[in-house]
Amino acid sequence: MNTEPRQRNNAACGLAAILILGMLALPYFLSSYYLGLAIEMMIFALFAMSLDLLVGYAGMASLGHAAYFGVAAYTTGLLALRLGWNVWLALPAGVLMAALTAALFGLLALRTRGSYFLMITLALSQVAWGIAFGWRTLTGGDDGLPDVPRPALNLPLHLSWSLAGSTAFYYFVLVAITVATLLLIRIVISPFGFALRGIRESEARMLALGYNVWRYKFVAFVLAAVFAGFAGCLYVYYNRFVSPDYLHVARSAEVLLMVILGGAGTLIGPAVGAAVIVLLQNLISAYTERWLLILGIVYVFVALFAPNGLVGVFLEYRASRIKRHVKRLNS
Amino acid sequence: MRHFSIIALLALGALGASMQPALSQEPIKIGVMFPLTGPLASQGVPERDAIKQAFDEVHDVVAGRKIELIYEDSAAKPDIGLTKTKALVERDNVNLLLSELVSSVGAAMAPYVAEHKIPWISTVALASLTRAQKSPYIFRFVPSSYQYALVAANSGKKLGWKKVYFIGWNAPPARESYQVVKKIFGAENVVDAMFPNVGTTDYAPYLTKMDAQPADGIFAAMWGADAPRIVEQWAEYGLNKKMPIFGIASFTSEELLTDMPPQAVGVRSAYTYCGTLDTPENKKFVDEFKAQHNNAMPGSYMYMGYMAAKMVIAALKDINGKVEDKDAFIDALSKVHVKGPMGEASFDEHHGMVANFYELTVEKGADGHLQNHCGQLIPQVRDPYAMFP
Amino acid sequence: MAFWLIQALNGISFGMLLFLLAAGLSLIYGLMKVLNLTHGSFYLLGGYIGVAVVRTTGSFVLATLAGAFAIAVVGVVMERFFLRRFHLQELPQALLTFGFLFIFSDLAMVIWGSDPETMPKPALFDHSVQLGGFYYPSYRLFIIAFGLAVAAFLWWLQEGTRVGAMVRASVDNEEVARALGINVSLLFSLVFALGAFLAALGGVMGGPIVGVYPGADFDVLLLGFVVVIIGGLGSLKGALFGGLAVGLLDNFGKVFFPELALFTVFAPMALILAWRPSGLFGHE
Amino acid sequence: MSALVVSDVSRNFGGVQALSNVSMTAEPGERHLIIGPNGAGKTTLFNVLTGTFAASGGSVLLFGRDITQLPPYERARLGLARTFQITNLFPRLTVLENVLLALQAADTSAFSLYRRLRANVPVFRRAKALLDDWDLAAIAEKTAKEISYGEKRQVDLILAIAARPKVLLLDEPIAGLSAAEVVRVVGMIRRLPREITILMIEHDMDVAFELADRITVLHQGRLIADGDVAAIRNDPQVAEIYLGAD
Repeated sequence: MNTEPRQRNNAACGLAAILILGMLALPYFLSSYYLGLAIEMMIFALFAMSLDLLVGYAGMASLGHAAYFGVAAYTTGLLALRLGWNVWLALPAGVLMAALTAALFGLLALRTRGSYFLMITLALSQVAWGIAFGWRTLTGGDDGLPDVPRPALNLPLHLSWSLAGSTAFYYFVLVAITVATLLLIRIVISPFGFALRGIRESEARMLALGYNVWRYKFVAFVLAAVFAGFAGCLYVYYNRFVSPDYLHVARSAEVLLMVILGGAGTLIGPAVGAAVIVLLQNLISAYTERWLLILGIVYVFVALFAPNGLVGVFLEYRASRIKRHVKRLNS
Repeated sequence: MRHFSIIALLALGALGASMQPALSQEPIKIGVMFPLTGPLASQGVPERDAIKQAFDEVHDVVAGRKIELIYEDSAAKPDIGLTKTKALVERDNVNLLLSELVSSVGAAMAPYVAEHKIPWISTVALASLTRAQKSPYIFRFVPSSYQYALVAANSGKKLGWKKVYFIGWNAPPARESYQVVKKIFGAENVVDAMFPNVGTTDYAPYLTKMDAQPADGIFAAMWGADAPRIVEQWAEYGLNKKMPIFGIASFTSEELLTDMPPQAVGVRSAYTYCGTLDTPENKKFVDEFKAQHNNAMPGSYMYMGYMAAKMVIAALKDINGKVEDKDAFIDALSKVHVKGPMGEASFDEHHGMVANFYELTVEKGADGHLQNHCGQLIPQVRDPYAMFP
Repeated sequence: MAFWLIQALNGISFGMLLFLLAAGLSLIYGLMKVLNLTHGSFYLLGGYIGVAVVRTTGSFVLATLAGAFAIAVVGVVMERFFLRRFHLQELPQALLTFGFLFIFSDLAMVIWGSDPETMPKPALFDHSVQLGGFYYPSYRLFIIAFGLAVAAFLWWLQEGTRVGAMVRASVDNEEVARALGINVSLLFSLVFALGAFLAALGGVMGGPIVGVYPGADFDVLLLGFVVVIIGGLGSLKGALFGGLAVGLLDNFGKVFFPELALFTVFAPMALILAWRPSGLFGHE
Repeated sequence: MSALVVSDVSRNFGGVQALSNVSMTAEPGERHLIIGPNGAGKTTLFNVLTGTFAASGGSVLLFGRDITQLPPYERARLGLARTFQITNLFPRLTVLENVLLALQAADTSAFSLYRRLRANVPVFRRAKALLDDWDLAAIAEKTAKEISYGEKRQVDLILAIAARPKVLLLDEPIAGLSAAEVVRVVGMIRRLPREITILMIEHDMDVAFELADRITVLHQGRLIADGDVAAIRNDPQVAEIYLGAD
């Protein structure tokens, strides 16, 4: 009975190892375009996983998560472009700004619940979008900020590793995303992450048990923004520009769909959802103009046949197999 | 589990192998990206079609080499547009790009294109493409905002306007147009300048504000669905009886006229295309386009797509199809002169468009539909670099 | 003085259009707890059908009826065959209704192309009236009157009829309503159809002002959300006041802070929610 | 010192007076039953005691400490636990995880972001021991939404006592249970350590009279009787309410 989860852990570790090895080998197989696509998939995977902390674990569906992605991207982009800050300064500054924005928005948004929370996060993110769009002297308005430089990593001992090439940048992103993902996993399996699941299931009970629910939600809100901001910073370095689209509600909706499509509350699910949507958007459109239609049909089909998301289907299948297995052993 | 990983690695390998760059000999690949979905698809789709039309005329063969057009949808979003441009360049290995009309997408593309040294004939009216973001590989076959706004402002001045309003999109092309109007009329003579967002549905508050303090006329710098909408509401609020509109750039483009109310008769603009111009080249262009588009008239966007393609074809002919020699192609393109529906067009020393403009007035055609009356020709208009650096 | 009156009328007429849209959104949420993201598509498709009918028949009334009833049918189909399976499951609902938003938006593009369409005004209201030196389009006055009439009708439907009583009972407690022998599943379809009907009505009636164009579904959905959230989800009164509030905020925002368009709608929305977490007239 | 002192507590909802000037006291270790017809304000009283609703007036003392203004979670940390009238578990978590959450609330590591949950062996052991102790080990790995209604009520009770509260509020713990389940749950309540003060809302008079040391009767938001079992049995006003209500 007790060994079973451990076996599962071993399998998961094995899978993760294979995945990481495969990812490490990727630049030797893929052309620069597909490598770029892989970078994009990783960045959006992190973005979606950060939202999963809210949606899947704490049960707080946010429709304004792009705000933190965008605020961080603008901060990093502006500091790199205007003040020439290097990655070691500009990137943490972007993440910090995302955290501060989330702390401020969280104070307002956490007064609401459910659909109202969905909507107030939307409204707040649109306010942030309005600032990015309207404050032309700082943000460049509609056209955004082009020509953000791809950084060089200035390591100790005067080593400098230019990230201009796509392979070098790929490895940079791979390392960054891996570290961020490990941290997220750690958070999710910590007592804190466990308490978030409790809050998702029943806030009233958590209060009655003595949990300071607001504090947990607030920290989760800020943490989710930190990881979203980190993804946004990577994205600005990858694309080398920022525009108000980064924090538009359409992007928030997109990342929420990634989470649901892959399976909320599983962490791996949203990453899969992100990969699927990025792939679909880029591959279908090469063949047909009707990619919106196809994406829409995919959403409807997943909702109908995998209401708990793509990974949800897999988990249910495995659970049913284990049950059958146990039954067979018993008989 | 082990089996799975081996298969996965094999699959990855196969995927990689199939993605090696193809030997570039046979067809000339041209990447054509426009917004094909969303609000700006109303310009993006027909402009792409007009590009195709130009290549159809030569049966997709130039200097003995087949032309292959590869289409992508930018969705009018800069990051999507950039990713799609990368797909065209790095996946499809296109020889050149003939793309886009959205300024934010253009701004995001420019550094990438310059860095990867891919010739790009841009149909984005972004002044910076031949200024701050200038590159030998970027050509702009569309007037810059300064270029078209200057023609419009001068034409307005000629009408005897003294005091004017300016209303335009909260976006760079309209902002830059406002700079021009301010310069020509003097800041004190612009009663008010208003910048509603792209896609604003209700212009009533702005119109009522103008109504409260009339001026000689209104300069309007918004396009797509927003142009007929403001004209509709301008007429609704009776402003058509008080202040005429002078549309900047493609404000009265033919495809937008079908959605304008009858009161649009008399609305002026000054731009590079006039659908009713009686030249054999224009007749051919219009007839062909109408035949393929359910009898719809082509407008200025389609004209520019069509002509940009013709410029490319001419330059390719000049270098005998050897598009792999980028420097030769760029050189040929910068020197090419093509006689098209509106007369001759070429590129200036910064790779900006040089072409004929016409003063246009909306009128009722013989069939009862609205059309543009081709007024005064303003020949070979150049981008005013010196005046607006 | 007349200037302010006109500006207020502008805001109110726009607000009435928003009310048509938001009333359905709010009713559907109140009864089924579904945030229907396809609502913008109902508006768009209604508008397109209206334009098509008015082009062939020339009748505005016919166009309104055709658009609204056709979309009501679409609404019933969506509710019966799709949404019903996900009662109270927020996340699959979001995925499903968003999927339909994409599908309808692209289908509309296939059928009607990408050109913006403007709905011609009915001949009766195709003129302007003079109000203290200003011209004012009579169609906008008609919209205000029509919106108020719809509000009154919905009010009567909700407060004065048996169906309304059943809906209120189901909103309060679905279990109890079922136990009382109320056919809740039929009510769901009815209310969803009514919501779709109202949105499509908004599309046709709004056609002459706002226009019908690719992307209108998304624009309008966003504004609809703001309205129902300010007013309070599930409240008819909230949809009316929310619609008027957003219409006026938008209008005077454009007058006083033309640079900040939309900002003047979203910032107050966030503040209202922070002050009253379930909207002005909503209750948790 | 009294375990709980309620003085003059009122609560209104938009003009409706759900509780008016209720005062009562519970002594340490007391089994204190709260009865009254539907709408008497019993659950409202619990909600005011636990802080789910703020009191419109009056004060609540827990072992002499004024807790009237404290948020619910702080009251819980001071040793005030409750069960819910409508069972309120964590439906998609297993029963074991439900108990773990309850134990973790009192654990100092609760807010740790980085420690691994499963590595917290003592809490884990205590959770298992608790389930063993109450004969629920068999359902430990089932999710809370899978188990039977009777089991849910038992788990509800275990969550409330997991953190060893000083005062326990039970809101109709046996409502809707079968006869056999009632016996089991009442048995559980009897087994609870004597030092825990228990306030319990109950409809079933037989059960109430059997368990109670003291009974408080509420009617229409007012306290109308307070005393030991015999006193309440013989109170004419109480009899009238119950007969009248029937």
